[in-house]
Amino acid sequence: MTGSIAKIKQKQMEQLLSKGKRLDDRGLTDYREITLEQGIIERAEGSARVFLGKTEILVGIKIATGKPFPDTPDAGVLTVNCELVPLASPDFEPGPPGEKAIEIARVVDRGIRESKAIDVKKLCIKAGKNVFVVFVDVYVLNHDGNLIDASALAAVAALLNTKMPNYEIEDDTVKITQGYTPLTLKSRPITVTIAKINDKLVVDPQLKEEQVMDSRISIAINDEGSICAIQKGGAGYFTTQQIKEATKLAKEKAEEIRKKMGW
Amino acid sequence: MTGSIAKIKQKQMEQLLSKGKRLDDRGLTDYREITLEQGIIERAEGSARVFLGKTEILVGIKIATGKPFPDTPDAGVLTVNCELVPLASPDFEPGPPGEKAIEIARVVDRGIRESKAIDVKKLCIKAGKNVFVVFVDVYVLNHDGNLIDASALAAVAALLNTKMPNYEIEDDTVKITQGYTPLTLKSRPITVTIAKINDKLVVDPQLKEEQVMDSRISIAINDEGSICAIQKGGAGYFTTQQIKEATKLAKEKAEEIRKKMGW
Amino acid sequence: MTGSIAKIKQKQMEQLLSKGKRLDDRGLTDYREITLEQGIIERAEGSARVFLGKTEILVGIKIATGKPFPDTPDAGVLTVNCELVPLASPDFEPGPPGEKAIEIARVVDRGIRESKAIDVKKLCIKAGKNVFVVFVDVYVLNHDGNLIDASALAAVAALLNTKMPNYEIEDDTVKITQGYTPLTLKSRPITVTIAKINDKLVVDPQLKEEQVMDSRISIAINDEGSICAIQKGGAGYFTTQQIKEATKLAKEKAEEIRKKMGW
Amino acid sequence: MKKKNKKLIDKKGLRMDGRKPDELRSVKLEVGILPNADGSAYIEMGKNKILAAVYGPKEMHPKHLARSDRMVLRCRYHMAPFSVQERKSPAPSRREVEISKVIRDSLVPAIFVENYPRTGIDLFIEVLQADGGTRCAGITAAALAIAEAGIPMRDLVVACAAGKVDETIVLDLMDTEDKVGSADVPVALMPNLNAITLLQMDGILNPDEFEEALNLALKGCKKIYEMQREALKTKYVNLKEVEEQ
Amino acid sequence: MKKKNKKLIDKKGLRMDGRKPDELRSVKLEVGILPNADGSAYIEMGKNKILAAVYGPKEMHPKHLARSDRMVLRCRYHMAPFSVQERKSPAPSRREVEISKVIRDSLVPAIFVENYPRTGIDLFIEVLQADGGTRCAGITAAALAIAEAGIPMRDLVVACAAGKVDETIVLDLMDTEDKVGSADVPVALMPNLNAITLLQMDGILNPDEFEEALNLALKGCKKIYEMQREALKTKYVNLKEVEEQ
Amino acid sequence: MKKKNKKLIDKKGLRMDGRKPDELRSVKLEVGILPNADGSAYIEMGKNKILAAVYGPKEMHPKHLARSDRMVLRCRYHMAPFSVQERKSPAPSRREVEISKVIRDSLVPAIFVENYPRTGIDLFIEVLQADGGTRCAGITAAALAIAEAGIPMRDLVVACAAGKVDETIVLDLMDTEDKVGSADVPVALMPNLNAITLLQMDGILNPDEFEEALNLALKGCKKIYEMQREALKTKYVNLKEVEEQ
Repeated sequence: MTGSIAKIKQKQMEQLLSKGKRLDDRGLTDYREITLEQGIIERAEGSARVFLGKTEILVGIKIATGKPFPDTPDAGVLTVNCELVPLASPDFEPGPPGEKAIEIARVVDRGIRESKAIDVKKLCIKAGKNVFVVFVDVYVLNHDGNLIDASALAAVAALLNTKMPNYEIEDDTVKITQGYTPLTLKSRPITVTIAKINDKLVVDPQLKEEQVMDSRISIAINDEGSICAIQKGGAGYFTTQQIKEATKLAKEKAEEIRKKMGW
Repeated sequence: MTGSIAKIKQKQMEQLLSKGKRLDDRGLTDYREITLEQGIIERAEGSARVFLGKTEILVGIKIATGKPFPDTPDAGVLTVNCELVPLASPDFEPGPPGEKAIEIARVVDRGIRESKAIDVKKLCIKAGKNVFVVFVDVYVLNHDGNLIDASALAAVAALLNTKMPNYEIEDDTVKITQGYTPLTLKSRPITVTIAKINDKLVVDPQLKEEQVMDSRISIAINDEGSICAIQKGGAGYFTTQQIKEATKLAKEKAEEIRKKMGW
Repeated sequence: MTGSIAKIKQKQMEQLLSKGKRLDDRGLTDYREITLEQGIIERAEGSARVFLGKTEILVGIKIATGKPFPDTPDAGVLTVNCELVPLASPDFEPGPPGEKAIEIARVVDRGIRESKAIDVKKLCIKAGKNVFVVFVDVYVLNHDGNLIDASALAAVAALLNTKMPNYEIEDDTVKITQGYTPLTLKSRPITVTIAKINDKLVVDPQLKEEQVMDSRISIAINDEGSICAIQKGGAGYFTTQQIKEATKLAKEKAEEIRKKMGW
Repeated sequence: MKKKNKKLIDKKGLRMDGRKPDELRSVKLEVGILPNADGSAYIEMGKNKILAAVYGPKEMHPKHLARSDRMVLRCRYHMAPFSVQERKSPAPSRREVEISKVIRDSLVPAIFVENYPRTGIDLFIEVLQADGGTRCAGITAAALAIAEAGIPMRDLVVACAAGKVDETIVLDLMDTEDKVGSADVPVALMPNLNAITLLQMDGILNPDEFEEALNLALKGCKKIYEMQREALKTKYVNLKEVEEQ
Repeated sequence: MKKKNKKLIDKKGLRMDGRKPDELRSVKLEVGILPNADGSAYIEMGKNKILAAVYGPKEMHPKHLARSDRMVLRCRYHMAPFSVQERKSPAPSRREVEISKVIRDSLVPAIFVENYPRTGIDLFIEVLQADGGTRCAGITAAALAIAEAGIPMRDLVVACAAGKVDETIVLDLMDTEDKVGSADVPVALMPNLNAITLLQMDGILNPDEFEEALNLALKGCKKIYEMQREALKTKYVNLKEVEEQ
Repeated sequence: MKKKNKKLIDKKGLRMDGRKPDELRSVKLEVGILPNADGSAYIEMGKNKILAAVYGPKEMHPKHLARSDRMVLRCRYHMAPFSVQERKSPAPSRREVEISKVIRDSLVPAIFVENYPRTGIDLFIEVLQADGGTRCAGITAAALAIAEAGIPMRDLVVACAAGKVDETIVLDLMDTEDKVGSADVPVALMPNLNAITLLQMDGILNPDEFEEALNLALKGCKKIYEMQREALKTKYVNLKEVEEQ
């Protein structure tokens, strides 16, 4: 979008917002429609697909055995990776993850890790030797804004759908055996992103809104309603008052989604 | 070559071909002169140099010990790599192998692997622990077309020339000992490439022919005259009839080369 | 600097040099002021900062345990790396080390390695299994010429300041224990760089001199006054006579610096 | 490496998943499912699940890749990390680089590239789940994506493999048959021009077996072509319905 | 992973390094220390030792990164291999890529980027020694470097973290508190505009605790801002003295 | 690391391969052996087998590398994976990057680069088999390749090493002498201008030993220079014969 067209679009959007309206007729604090499917990739130990309006995210979980980190010998490993797959947008290019993909992966990771959703101690097979590695691969298939919330939601849904391989230890070697045991999550964090456009706070920005927003804040809320991760983004700022408003909004919207998901 | 010059060249070539002639006076199904030298790199466990007209390929074989792949614990490892060395052509640039080099390596690999030329079980030292790794490095030194056939031939010739290090197992560790044992090949696959230019099939295209060809097909033939690998390339097509003709031609030319090589 | 300005600068410098003078009033064989601080990075096992005029180099030493190289199972590992940190000069760009940084690292490495400053046998913990790895990271913080001498000096100073972790071997595993033991150096090589500008030899070229020099020669001198490494650089040449002069000069200047450093 | 231990064809002549030797796996095709792409398609073929999307025609970027006498097709075949048994690194493997090249070579003959000099189109094929024959299924979906993008084509392109397992020539090998069987012959076809645009072979076949496999693969291609046409028709009927509303 | 074994606050309510919960570590700021850079600053904050340098404004290179409606700020936050306990590879980690981005987003709001279209500035932050809170200390130094480079700013930017250790909300976490504590909230502020330009959180806080931590961090920012002003003043007094000689 | 166990000089004062201390290995030189290159040469020096090829002068690509006041020489010294005892990864090592640089610096003084502004030449040196002294042998071959490409030169460049093994100064060290010996001094010379364009040293030599080694290396250079001239003459005699046919 060239600068001048962007400015006209921004004007229109601002006029709408000043009346409490948005491009797609949503209210300022409404999410777009959320659709969730789990288990669609049978090859993966867990998977989920989330549509957030036209934004489409597929998350696949793979389980491998590996070595623990030296400083946490009795803990399994959680690895979150995000690919902005080039078929999802004319703006995505093939190649290793850039700063945008890395930010999404790290914000999703933080929500899961800090909420202690996964008990990493339970992923330990033999302290210092063998642990389970949980690969969370976030695959963006269509980009229409708010990739963080959709990715975080799909990641948790895929983990809820994950089956861990059974195993035996025989003469110091790990042997994977028949069958699976479900992975249990201790928390189901939900991340809510709020954009600031022309000094208004709007929930779940679509792509066109992201293109004109001042800044955004993403807040992950755990089962108890506490905050377990925050990320401010974008080349703008928030006032203290706006931060307070945003955290309140995030808590409400997270509860709403939690109810909808049945979590 | 700019588009217009290419078109004039193509015209000339097509006129020749319609009379059953080629730029260098060969018949449509004739190979250029093939020269083979073996053992010219004494440092390598095996080596061979092939001239196919002005195309020059050097293959060196290095043997190392390593770990088997987890899914084939009792099999050694074969690795084929191809470098389009920048001194071979103004079109080659330094850097990691691109799609052209990768295709050559993989087609050479397929011919050797699928013909079961190497008994990978015999490369196993201690199942699950130590195996021999056979590195086949294809080095293109001058590019005048048909790199696939010259590379495949040089690779087999270098393997026929390869000596495996002797070893002992002492207290679970592999010790390389004095002397060598020749590597025995169970098959000597020969790859024949046929280009389609103006609806004519020509064997062993030189560079100028490759620049105007519609497409090419490379067919590897094992000792018994069976097909053990095929690769179609180029932005054109073949009819079913042409494929049949090509496979017949490939079998004939492979036998001819096999005889010439004394294999 | 564009070509024409460079030529005017060069003329000025040459006129000065013909009178035995330099841009900053130094004599042809004078070093700029050298300042050395050791131990400024407490987190590192050793560190030193050298100012050579406005050139600023920080070297940090990290010690890790690792495996020896297969061909030297009873020797520790020395690794020198150089980063031309982009904040040091408008000409430095972020990214992996280029040829300039690699050359500095390798010349610094050679001075230390060839003078046998570090007894790598003493870095062996258990032959073939565990050794200490000494990481010497050369960090260029401001570039005003003669990075090689400043880097080599800072590297030796940082090694002189290095404390090795104590350890015990228990059931075949290495356990790092309390306390440290100083690393002792068997030699303190000093590297002297001499540039040739308009057929004059000048010691310790500053950046403006490097930009117009024909070539340079860097000579490392060990404690006994022997030469332990040489590197000629730059797109010019030296006569045999100039080489002899340069080695004599290098020996004198190295002794001078050695005295100044109290080494 | 091909192993021979498993029994791939039972006494009744049926395959592990109950198919007859010349039977295709179930195929599901959808056209136009990715809103941002200029053209897109989705294929399920057995347990394969693959997306293809096209962006373009557009100016080539970087410019030096443009060609003054034709459109350039760039193609990236890529597998999702979770599409296979052992997690695959998202960095392109040598296998993916080669397959990207042969897929490109299989599709270019169908496009009037000479009519659109200096332009480029980007084709992305993402394997979400792999079950043998992904390159063929990818080509079949990609041709639909190109068609949906409105890029003029001489013909569609459709692909299918045949091969040999337990001494029998079979159609459309699934993963285990591909790995344990003795030969695999992927083929791509422009069905109305009878032009073969992809042909590869792994394994060992004598010339007669090869011809049999090739013919069987071509038969498979023609069956899938009917489904391709159906999928395009469905798409445009749906489109028309939407427009008429 | 946060562990809870260590006692981070003693019976007197003091922290491991003797600080009170709302006490900053000692801060040392210097402006203009790298001769080649257009602007530079050095910060020590506890054991953190960090350099920041600015090159520009200048033409963007490569050109396609320039923007017709504003100045582009590029930012690289990087840790020296010897800055941490285990040697860090000099190649940028994912953590460094993310922090580079949030630091850039924290500084851009303070620069009149719209007044300098088509130009760019490069900001480099090098962590020579790390002790918790490097991104905040880096921002504080970077703002001074930008100011010294003469780039017109709406306001300075200053950053500080607060967090929770042993059930207490504390200011300016050092390394162990960051690793073993239960939450960390780094904040950047434009102090005269009262605008928060960086906000992140790790760990778990209920909404009240979060508000308390945010307010404490903002208090910390304001204290450090006074030191920033002092450092700039010192710089320009020195400069004046030099000029007057 | 230099080890001292092996006896490198026997009682008669001869080296492991029977050479006297001041004796060169057998050298074989061929000019113009790669048809596609603008200039090329092949050298065997003991067991070293090395190819050098030149492409150019030509327009620099990418353009921003061109220089308005001179020709740019790019140089890549590279070892084949099979050229050494343990297979070498084909990716350029730090050693190869450094040697590429010093080789370039050793050849540029011989070329009238100032006469061909904005152009570039690419020099590729491929070590097919390595046996100590590859950089010197590579330079000797490269100078012939540049000459064959018709690029005007002030002088040829020729290179040879001397060093110290078992307390003796020796000429032209082979692999074992290089690894086990106590010093190695590679030197490149423009023989008619008496100009040293490459000089490196590894190991320990006192100033007198160094001077002795340098002088011996220069003697070696002059001997090889005669062979270079011979090789060029042979090439052009052959060429004349071809033309006269």
